[in-house]
Amino acid sequence: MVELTAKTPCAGLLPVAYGALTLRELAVAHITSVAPLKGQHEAVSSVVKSAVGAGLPDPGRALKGAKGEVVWSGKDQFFVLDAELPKLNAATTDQSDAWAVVALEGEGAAEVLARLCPLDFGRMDEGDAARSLIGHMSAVIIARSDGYDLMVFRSMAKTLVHELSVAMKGVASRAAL
Amino acid sequence: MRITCPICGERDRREFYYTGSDDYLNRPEEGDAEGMHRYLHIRENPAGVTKELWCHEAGCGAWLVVERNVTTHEVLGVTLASEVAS
Amino acid sequence: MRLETGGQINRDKRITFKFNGTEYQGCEGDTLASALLANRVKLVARSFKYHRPRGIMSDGSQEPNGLVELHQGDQITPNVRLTQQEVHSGIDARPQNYWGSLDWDLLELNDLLSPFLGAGFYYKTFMWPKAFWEKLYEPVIRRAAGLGKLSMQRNSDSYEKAFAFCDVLVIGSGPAGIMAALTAAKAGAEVILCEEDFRFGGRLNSETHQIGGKPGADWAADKIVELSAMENVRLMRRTTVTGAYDGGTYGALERVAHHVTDPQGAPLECFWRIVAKGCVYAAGAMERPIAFRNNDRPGVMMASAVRGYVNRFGVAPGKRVAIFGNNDDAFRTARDLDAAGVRIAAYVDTREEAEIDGDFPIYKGAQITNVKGRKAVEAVTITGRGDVMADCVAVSGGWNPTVHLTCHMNGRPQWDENIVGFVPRHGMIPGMEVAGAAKGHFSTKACLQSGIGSAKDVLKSLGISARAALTGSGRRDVQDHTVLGS
Amino acid sequence: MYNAFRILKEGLTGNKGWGPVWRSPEPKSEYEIIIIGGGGHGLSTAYYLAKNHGLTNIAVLEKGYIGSGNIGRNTTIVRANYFLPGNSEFYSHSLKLWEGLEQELNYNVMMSQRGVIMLCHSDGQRDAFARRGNAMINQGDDAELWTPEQVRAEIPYLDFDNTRFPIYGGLMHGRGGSARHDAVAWGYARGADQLGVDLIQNCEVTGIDVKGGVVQGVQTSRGPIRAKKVGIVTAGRSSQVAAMAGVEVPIESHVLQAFVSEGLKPAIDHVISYGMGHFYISQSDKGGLVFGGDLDFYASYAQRGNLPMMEHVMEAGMTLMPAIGKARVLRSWGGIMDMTPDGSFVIDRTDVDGLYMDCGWCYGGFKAVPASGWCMAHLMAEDRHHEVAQRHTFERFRTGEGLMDEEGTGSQHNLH
Repeated sequence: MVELTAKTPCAGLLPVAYGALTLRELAVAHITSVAPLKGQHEAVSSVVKSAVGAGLPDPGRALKGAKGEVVWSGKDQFFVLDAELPKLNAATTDQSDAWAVVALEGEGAAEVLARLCPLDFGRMDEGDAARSLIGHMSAVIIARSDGYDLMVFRSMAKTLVHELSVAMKGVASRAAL
Repeated sequence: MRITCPICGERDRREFYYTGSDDYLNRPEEGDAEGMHRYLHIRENPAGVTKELWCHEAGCGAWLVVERNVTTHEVLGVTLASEVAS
Repeated sequence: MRLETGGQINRDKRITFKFNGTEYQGCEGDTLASALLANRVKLVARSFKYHRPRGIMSDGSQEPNGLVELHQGDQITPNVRLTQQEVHSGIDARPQNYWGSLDWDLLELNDLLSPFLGAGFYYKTFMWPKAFWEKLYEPVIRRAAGLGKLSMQRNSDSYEKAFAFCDVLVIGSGPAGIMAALTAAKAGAEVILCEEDFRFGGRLNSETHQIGGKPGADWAADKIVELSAMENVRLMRRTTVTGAYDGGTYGALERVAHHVTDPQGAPLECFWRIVAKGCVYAAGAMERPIAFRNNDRPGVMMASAVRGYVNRFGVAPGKRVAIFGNNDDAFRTARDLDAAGVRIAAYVDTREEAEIDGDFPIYKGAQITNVKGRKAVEAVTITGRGDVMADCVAVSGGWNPTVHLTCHMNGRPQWDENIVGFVPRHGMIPGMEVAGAAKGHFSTKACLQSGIGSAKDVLKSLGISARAALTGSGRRDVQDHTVLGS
Repeated sequence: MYNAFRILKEGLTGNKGWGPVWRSPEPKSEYEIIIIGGGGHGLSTAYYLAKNHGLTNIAVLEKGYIGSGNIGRNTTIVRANYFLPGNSEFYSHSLKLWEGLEQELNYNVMMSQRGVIMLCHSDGQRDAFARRGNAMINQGDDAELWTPEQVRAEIPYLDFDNTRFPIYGGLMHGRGGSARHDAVAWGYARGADQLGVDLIQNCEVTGIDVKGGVVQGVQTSRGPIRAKKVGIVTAGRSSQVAAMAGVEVPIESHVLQAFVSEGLKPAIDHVISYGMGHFYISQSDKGGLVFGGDLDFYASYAQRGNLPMMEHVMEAGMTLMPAIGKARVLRSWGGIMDMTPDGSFVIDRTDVDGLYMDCGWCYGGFKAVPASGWCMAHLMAEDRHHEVAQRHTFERFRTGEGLMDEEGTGSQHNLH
């Protein structure tokens, strides 16, 4: 049997830094998409809470628990990060390794994203989550204290890093003008 | 153009995909050939306020009924299609 | 010709640049246009069709003549306005649209043939023999058409796009724009102030008005300092708002690095999509030319531009300036030229009853009917007087509000008999209030008041009270101000 | 008569002999035929009614001025590179009319057969283009399948190293090209006027009089006008005008933007289209790069578009043609497109006797101007379809038979 080498989506691409801005890959052990069946939102939320330490958040929010994080990821849909889940009354899909997850941090992170994403980042607080576009890529965006966690499909990792690097370079080099 | 998604709030038009008149919510009975023709093809196409189906494709994924003045591009109201249909 | 004193330029910082193969020196704070005028360069371009000699006519983005090519190789950039491009070392500006040289353009022949090349002549001929259109006529026409040229190589410069959001977008930073921005910002609104020029202040930089006992340019600079200290204000200079779109979205092009020799990795330009809940449009006005024979000769300029070059750049566009106007505004040019020691060869006013006083020849109820000289103005013909020697003509036909952006959503401006010009109608762009000269208010005082008033109107529509003091700098605070509006 | 001698003579005598190019008559109380809409199609319909069928008691009613609709704002492309029977013979006929238009109208519409090339980026697309090219040749039109090397030799400034859209060649249609759009309107208007047609501008139709299922005339902003036959040729406003007679049509009106750069020396010789990026470009005789892309993708009557599609068009252009990056856009505009479910047009009778429609041109109306008028005039004069437009009925949507879906995207208005 051939031994395959496990590689993260951004292996060899990250980290990068421009001025005070940094971009690094985040290791997420598991990503599970959870879409509660009709009428099961509350029940699913309490099971998720016992497993993760956080229940299903309101739309546009992410909740951190002791074992992982639950991120709103669309209409009636959530991503459970890191934690493993018991059986739920929900449509669940294992999406581990299907997403490239990066952290954009440092002074000017919102300015970098403003070059790629049509969201008003001035209105996003820590723990807010949004679905939107990064360039032409569908993305999950989570606001953190010092920047943003960004998720796009794994196949687009290289494009994500490229687009963000160009934007970071643009923002960083403006300061020098 | 800005559209206020009932779930995500006000967003840029580029996050949404347009499908057409909300006629598409009223599928005719099986076998109603004339009804199917009208459903697929005939449009009132008013030069004023109309209702359309949009999908918040690059956002939460919800299907929306958007009431819009197509002469001014003013968005007058947005409802989840699931609420309209049920 | 550079004057001994005056202007908002740094005379200690000399910059060497090239135009049409010759090296010249300018100062920091110059545009290519002001630097060329300082070096007494008159002929800068050839006209599109008849290849008539053309000189610099204006002092801003409205410049129709002074278009040049910059840079080399794949970075060749056509149709750059001399009046907008800041001087920096290493610029090699090349004229466009001539066959031979700028001085001796063989296609000047077209000018002699102009009776046969009237508007639309090509619809009436070139039909026989049929094959000749594509084989002969069209290729010749195509070669003659167009101004600048593309390198047709892959453009290696970098550009970017970005989104920005605000409560109030203020377009233009003259007296109206500055007051609008201050009013909105002090009420706690998030403000973006866009200015096309590299210096905030609009016409205040080009006039000698005093505001609050200070020169207008200094007053503007002080207010900009005040605005820049506020966290809810974003100042964007070198940024032209290019379009108004649905839902309060505006397109704006920021020239990020055109003013430096080495961008150091920064993009040359950034295209902004600004989403604004409300907007104060204070883009000012443009001076109208007057039609007379040969009014396109190098040296015939807008009167406002002539005094703009004197006041802002310390440059006299001519040694003997003839002034031709039909309104009181033209007199400012005479006053400023006089103060700067520039000789006024003739002051010509179409009005018999005009009240003008000065130590220069004044012709009331008269007109300039012709200009002598081909590559530069040599004399003007004045009714009832004949020819008078002059090397520059300052023309003032009154002012037109800059209404363009307000028309982007199919609205039509309305005629205002008082200013004999078009002004925007209310509501042409949803959420936009028009202020200052763009609305037909031409006095500085009226502009200041109009800026405050328009900002208050916008704030009111957003539910923000204009009297509320700025209580916080965070964005959440701004949102909370909506409660103050009740 | 327009010719070089006249220009010379007028030039020597102070250009005082030129008069208005067409009359501005008061509307009469009755005409044999009324054409609603003074755009390209309406004017050519009136011209050919007079020229081919000897009917001159005709009024063209135009709400605005001649040239104020899509004929005055389009990307001026002329081509006959369609694939499906129906469209194929129609556009072939149109191109032949274009080729003689200047001599026919004694007006230089600056028809320029500089070649239209459609680029392909995959084996599948190249095969489809080969098939299309064969269909064009069978129709009697010209087509040439260019290799990547031929494309590189002719159009060296394309991005041949683009990994996403590698250039696998293209389908060259040498007789295609562009024409001066305003001149087409003016030429047909002058031609129709000289044959006795009344062109009535600033005359808005506010109602269509129907009695017992038969058209009687129209109500206008300049009073009622009676007519035996009425033709609706109103493009994006087809639904509203048809509704005045109680006629429902399979049309949704959408906005399509186009762009022009500042004037530049000759750089782009052909009309180049790059379907995978929904981008096409040509350079006008005046020097402006004229280009466009896809619909804005929402119903609209606003004659203006928005930034997302504008940005998309610019990005698509830069993807395949990075050499145009230094050109500055001078202006942009939006036209209202009468989109049918299958993307093909309608020239047909309506359920009202004597009321005819010429509509559903989607975003391809300009190249059809001569044949559209020719066929609409034929239908209105002879009351039977012209042979090259007989498939373009309303009925095809009801029966599903003979739909002409060139793009193969199915029956949906906004997808064509």
